Amino acid sequence: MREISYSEAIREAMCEEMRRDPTVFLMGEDVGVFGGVWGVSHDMLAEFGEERVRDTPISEIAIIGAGLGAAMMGMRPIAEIMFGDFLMCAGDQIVNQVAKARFMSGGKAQVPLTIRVTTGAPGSAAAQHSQSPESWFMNIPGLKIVVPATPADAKGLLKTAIRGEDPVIFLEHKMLYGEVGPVPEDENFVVPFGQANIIREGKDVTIVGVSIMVKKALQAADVLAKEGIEAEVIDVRTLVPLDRETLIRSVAKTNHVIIAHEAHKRAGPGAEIAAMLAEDAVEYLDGPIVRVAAKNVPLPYSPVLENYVLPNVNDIVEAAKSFWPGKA
Amino acid sequence: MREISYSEAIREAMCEEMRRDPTVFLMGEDVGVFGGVWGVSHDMLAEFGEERVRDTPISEIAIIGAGLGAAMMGMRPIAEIMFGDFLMCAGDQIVNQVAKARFMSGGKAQVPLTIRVTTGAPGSAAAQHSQSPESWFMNIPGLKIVVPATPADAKGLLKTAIRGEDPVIFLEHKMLYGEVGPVPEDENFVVPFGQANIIREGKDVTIVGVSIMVKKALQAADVLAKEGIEAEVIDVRTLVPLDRETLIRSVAKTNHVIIAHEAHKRAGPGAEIAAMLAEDAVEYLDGPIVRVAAKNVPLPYSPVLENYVLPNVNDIVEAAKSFWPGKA
Amino acid sequence: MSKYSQDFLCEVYRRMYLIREFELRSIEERRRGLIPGFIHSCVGQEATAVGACLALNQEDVITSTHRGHGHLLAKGGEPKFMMAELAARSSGYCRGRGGSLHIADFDLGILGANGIVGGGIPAAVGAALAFSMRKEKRVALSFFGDGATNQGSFHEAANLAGLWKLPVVFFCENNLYGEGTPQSKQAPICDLANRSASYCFPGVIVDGNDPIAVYEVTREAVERARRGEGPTFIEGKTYRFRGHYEGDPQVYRLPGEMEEWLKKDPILTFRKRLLDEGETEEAIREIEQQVQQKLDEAVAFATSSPVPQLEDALSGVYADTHDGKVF
Amino acid sequence: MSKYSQDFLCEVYRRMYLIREFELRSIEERRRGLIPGFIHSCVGQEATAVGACLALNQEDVITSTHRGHGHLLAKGGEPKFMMAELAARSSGYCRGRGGSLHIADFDLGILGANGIVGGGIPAAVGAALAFSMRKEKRVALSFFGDGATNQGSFHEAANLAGLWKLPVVFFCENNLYGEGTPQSKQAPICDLANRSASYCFPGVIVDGNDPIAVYEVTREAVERARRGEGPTFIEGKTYRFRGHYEGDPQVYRLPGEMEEWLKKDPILTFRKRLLDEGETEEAIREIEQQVQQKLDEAVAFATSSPVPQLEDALSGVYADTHDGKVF
Ligand SMILES: Cc1ncc(C[n+]2csc(CCOP(=O)(O)OP(=O)(O)O)c2C)c(N)n1
Ligand SMILES: Cc1ncc(C[n+]2csc(CCOP(=O)(O)OP(=O)(O)O)c2C)c(N)n1
Ligand SMILES: [Mg+2]
Ligand SMILES: [Mg+2]
Repeated sequence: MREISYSEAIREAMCEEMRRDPTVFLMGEDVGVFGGVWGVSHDMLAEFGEERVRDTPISEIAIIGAGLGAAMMGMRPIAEIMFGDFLMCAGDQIVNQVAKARFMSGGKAQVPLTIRVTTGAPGSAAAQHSQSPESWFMNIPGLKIVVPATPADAKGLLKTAIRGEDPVIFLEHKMLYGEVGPVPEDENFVVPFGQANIIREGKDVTIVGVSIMVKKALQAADVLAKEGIEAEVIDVRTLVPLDRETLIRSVAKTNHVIIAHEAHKRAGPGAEIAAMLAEDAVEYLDGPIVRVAAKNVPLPYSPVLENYVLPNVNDIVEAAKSFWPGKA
Repeated sequence: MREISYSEAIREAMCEEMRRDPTVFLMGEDVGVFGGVWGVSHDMLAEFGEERVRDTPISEIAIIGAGLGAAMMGMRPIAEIMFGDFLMCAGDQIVNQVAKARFMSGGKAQVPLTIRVTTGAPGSAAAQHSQSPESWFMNIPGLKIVVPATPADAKGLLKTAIRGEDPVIFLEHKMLYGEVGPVPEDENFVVPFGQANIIREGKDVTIVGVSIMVKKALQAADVLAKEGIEAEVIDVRTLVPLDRETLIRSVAKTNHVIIAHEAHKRAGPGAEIAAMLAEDAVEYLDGPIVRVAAKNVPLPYSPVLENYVLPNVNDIVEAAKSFWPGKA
Repeated sequence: MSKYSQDFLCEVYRRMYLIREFELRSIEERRRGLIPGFIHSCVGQEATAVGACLALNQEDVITSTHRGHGHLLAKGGEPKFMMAELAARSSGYCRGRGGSLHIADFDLGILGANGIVGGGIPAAVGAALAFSMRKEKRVALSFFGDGATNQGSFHEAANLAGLWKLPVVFFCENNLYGEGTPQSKQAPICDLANRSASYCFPGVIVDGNDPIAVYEVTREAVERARRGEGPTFIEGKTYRFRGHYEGDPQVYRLPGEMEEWLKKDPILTFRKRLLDEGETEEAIREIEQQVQQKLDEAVAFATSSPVPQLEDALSGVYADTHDGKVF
Repeated sequence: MSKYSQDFLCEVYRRMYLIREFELRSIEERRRGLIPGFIHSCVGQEATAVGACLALNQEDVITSTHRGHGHLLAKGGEPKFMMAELAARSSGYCRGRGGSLHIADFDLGILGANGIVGGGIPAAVGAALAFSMRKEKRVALSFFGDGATNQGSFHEAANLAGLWKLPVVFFCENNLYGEGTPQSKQAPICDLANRSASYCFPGVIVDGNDPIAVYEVTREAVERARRGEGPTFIEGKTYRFRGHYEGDPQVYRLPGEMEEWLKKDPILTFRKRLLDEGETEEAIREIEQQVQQKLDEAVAFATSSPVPQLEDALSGVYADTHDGKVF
C-alpha cells in the first residue's frame, strides 16, 4: 500500500469528502491562504474555493457556533480550532450547545459537525499551546472524541466523523503530522468508532495507548520483549465511544494493564479507562492499573522541564517491569 | 452549637472575611440588589455597599478575567458564576489564564481568586442548568476544586479558599442550600483543603461521597446497617487536592469501595478517585470499584426522566449489596 | 395601519393574544402543578415576537432564548405541543426532555430556545451561512435580550455575520433588565442598536410594543438580508410585565416604571387600534374565544398525554446510526 | 517634536532601537540554537510599544500578547532576564517555565505576555478595578492586536471597563494581519477604534509608526483614566516586518505592501528626525553601541545561566502555603 503522512491522510480525507459531498466544507483560522498553520489544508483553497475553505476571524465561539448552525441546517462543516488549548474559548458552544442540541430538542437536531483540533506538546510551546484536551469534554454526553494515532486511522476515522450525524472532537497530535504509514486509497475506507485496535499481541501486560502514546507503547513493547515481557499494545482510537470489550478481553488475558496518554495524569482520559476497568475487569487484575501520563503541572517552556513532565517510552517500560519486581 | 443553613454558612463566611479584610469583595450577576439568584448574598449590598458587592453584566469572561486581574493586584475577589453550566462561557479564562498564571510567571503571580458557583440538578431545570462540573477542570493543574457537603464545611472551606493564595472553584450544591446543621461561630474556624472527612465509620464498605451524594451515602448507610452491612462514609470535601491517604486507609480496612457523585459517570470526579485507588490500593480490593453517578445523558427536563438519570440512595444500597450476592 | 388588510391586522392580534394567554395559562398550570420547571414569561413583550416573525417565511429560521414562548408561538409553534413540553410529556416538542428552555421545531424553522444567555446567536449565524452557501433565499433571525449583548458570543457572531454579509437579523428585545439588573448597570450604552456599527451593518431602534412598527423594520431587514446585503441589528424597546421568572420578588423595579409601561401594554393598545380601524368588538371577541379554545385544548392535550418512558432518557443523545442510544 | 527635551527623544530612540535589536538578536540566537521555542517578533512595531509605555509610570501595569517582547522592554523589562527566559534558563523571568509567550515581571507592572489572543485583556480590566477600588491613581494598559478585537474576551472586558469607568487603556496594534489573514478578512470594520463607541468611551487612531504621536495620545488616555473618566481605545496603525512567527513563509502579503511600509520604518524614520532635531550622529551611535553592549551581556548572561533543575517543574503550581508544589 502507498504510504503517506498523517497530515496528508487528514487532508486526503477532507478532500475526498468535499469532492463527493457538496455540503462538506472547512472553516477555521488560516485554513485557506495559509493552508492551515500546520499545513494540513495546503492547496485546498485552490481546489475548493473561498466558499468551501473559509478563513475565519480569530473567533472560536463564532467558528464552533457557526458550525453548529450550519450543521443543523444540513451542512457538514469541518471546523478547525488551531490548538486544543483554544477549545475552551468556545467552551459553552461545545458543552451547552453542540453536545446537547440533539437531546434537548427531543432528538430532532442533527449536528454533523466535525471539530478538528490539534493536541499535544510540539516542543517548548509552553503552557497554553501544549495541552492535551482529550478528557476535557469526556464528561459531556453528546460528543464523540476521537484520537487517531496512525495515518490510516487519521483518514478512516475522519471520514467516519464527517459522514456521521453527531458532533465529533477530532484530536490530531502535532507530533504525528509527519508520521508516515500505509493508508488505503479506497475512497470509502472508513474506520468505525468504538473499535480499539490491538496492534501488537502479547500475553503479559496490556498497554492501552492514546494518540501519540500508542507509538511510544510500541517502542516500549520492543524494549520489554528483550526482557522477556510480552506486551499487548492497544490503540484506543476513540475515547467516546470507548471499546470496553476489547480492553476487558485483553486484560482478562494479560492480567496487567498500563494506560498511557500525554494528557496530565489527574482526570486525564486514563482516569475513565482505569475506572472502567476497575469496575468491570477488576477480577482479572494481578496488579495495579498504572497510568503513564504527563505530571500534573502546566507544560513548561524549558525543554529539560518539558521532557521531565511528559511521559516517555521509558516510563512505560518501568511501569511494566514494576509488575514483576523480582525480574528486575 | 447553633445551627444554620448551608446558604447562610456561605454568606457568613463571605461577610466575616469581608469585615476582617478590605481586599475581599464579591462580584457576579445579580449578587447585589437581587441578593444572588439563590439568595446567598442577601443584604450584603446594604452592609458592604456597591463597591464591594458588585452587580456585573452577563459577561462570564469579564467576571473571571476581572477577578484574575484584581487578584494579581492584591485583591481577594469572590467571583460568582450563577450556574456551573456557565463556567464554560469563561473556559479560557479559567483554564489558560487563572490556573496557569502562577506557574507560567515562574511563581510570581498570586491569584487568590475564589470562584463560587452552583452545581447539581435543582429539579426540572434541564440540560443547561443542572450540570455538575466537578470534573471539568480537574485535569487542569493550578486550580483547587472544593465540594462542601455540609453547612460547617461550606463555611470553613470557603474561608480557606478566600484566605488562600490560589484560585479555587468552590461548588455549592443547589439542593444543599436549605440544609441546616451546626456551624462554628468562631470567626477563625477554617477547614483545610486536602482532608477528607470520615463521617461514619464502618468496616464492610467504603462509600466516598462527593457533594450532595454524601448525604445520600449516609442515608444508604442507614439502610445497609439494617441489612448488616456496615458502611464507612467519607466526604471527600476537596477533589483537588485529593486526600489519597484517608481514602486508601479506609479501603484497606473495608476492601470494598463505592464512589458516589451527581456528575455524569463517564469522566466524572469518580473516575479519578477510582483510578487513583486502582493504582494505589488495588491490593486491598475484594471487588470492583463501583461508581454511582448520573447516567451519561444530558439532564432531562421531565421529572420522571431526570429522576431516572440521577443517582439516588437506592443505587448506593444496591451497589453495596452487590458485593455480597449471597446475602441478597 | 390602514395600508394593511383587516385580515393581517387580525392575525397580528390573534398571535399576540395567543402569546399573552399562553403565558398566563402556563403560569396558572405551573401553579396547579401541571408544569414542573421554571417559566420565564414574555408577558408584555408580545409585539416584538409577533412583529418580527410575521416578517419571516416559514422556511426562514429563528433562534430564541430562555424567554422564548412568544417567539415560538409567533413563528407558528403549536400551543399543544408546547404545553405538552412544559408539562414534560412525551407528546411535547422535545418529548419532555427539553422543557421551556429548549423547545425546538425544525420543521417550522424554530432552532431552539436556549438556556444560555447569548448562546443561540452564533447558531443563527451558522444557519445563515448554510443558506448563503447553498444560495437559498432564506434568512435566520436571532432573538436575544439586552443582557445578551454583553456576551462574547454576541460579539463574535455579529462580527462574522457582518464580515461575511450573511442573511441574518439580530433582534434584541431590550426590556430594560437582565434578571434583576437594569440595562444601565449592564452596559454603558443606552441604545444597543448602535453596537451594530462595530460590525458595519445598520442598527435600527423600534418601539417594541408596536407590532406593526416591529413588522416593518424587520421586513426591511429581512429583505435586505435576502438581497444578500447582510445583517441588520434591530432593537425593540419593550418591557416585561412579570418577574424574570415566576416567583421573582422583583425588588429591583423603579417606582412608577411598571405603571408607565402598563399604559403601553401591546395587547390592549393594539386591540384599541383594531377597533379604531373598524374591526368590531364581536370579531375580536371571536378571535379571543378561538384562542382560549385552542389553549383549553392545549392544556387538555398536555394533561392527557403520557409521561415519557424511563428508557427514553437514554436515547436521542446520539444519532440513529448508533440507535440514538447513549454509550 | 521640539517641545520634548533631547534626553526624552534619545530615550525614545534608545528603547525603540533596543527592541529592534533585541528581536534581531533573539531571532539570531534562535537560529543558533540558544532559544528553543517559537518567537513572534515585533520588528516594525517598536513605536507603539515605546510610545505607549513612555506614557505610563512604573506603578502602572500592562498586559501583553504573543508579540510581547517590545511591550516588555518598553515597560522596563531587563533584556538579560528576557533573553535568559527565551533561552529557557533558570535565571529567566519565569525561571524557564514560561518562554516568550508568558514573560512577566510584577515588580515592573508587567502582568504577562499571553499565548491566547485577547486572553490578557480581561485581566487588565481587573487590575484597573483593583486600582479603582483602592483609590490608587494607577492605570492598566492592555496591548492587543487587530485580530484580538474579534474575540469575545475583548468585548466583555471593554464593556465592563466602560460601564465601571475603570482606569484602563485598550491599546490595539493594528498591523493589518492576524497570522496570515488580513484584517479586512477578519472584521468588516476598517478603523477598529470605532468599536469603542459600543462601550461609550473614546476611540483614537494614531500613526503607530510615530512614537511621539503614540506617546501623546496615550498620555492623554492615561491622564483621562487617572482622572477617573474611564477607558480609551487607541488604535495604532502599524505593520510587522517579519513573519507572524520566525519561519512563516508569508505567502499572504500583498505585492508592494511591505515596500511601502518599510519606507515608514519607525527606527529609521525616528533616527532621521533625531538628527533633524540636532542630535549628533555620534550621540546616536553611542546609544546604539550601549544597546548592543547590553544585548551582548544579555546573550552572555543567558548562555552562561544554568538550565532549570528537574524538580523545578513541580513547584510554582500552587502557592507557598502548599510549598508551591503540585498535588
Ligand atoms: C451565560 C449565562 N449567564 C447567566 C445566565 C442566567 N440568566 C438567565 S436569563 C438572564 C438575564 C438575561 O437578560 P436579557 O438578555 O436582557 O434577557 P431577558 O431575561 O431580559 O429577556 C440571566 C443572567 C444564563 N442563563 N446564561
Ligand atoms: C484564542 C486564540 N486563537 C488563535 C490563536 C493563534 N494565534 C496566535 S497569534 C494569532 C494572530 C493574532 O493576530 P493579532 O491579534 O492581529 O496580533 P498580531 O499577531 O498581528 O500581533 C493567532 C490566530 C491564539 N493564540 N489564541
Ligand atoms: Mg432584558
Ligand atoms: Mg495583527
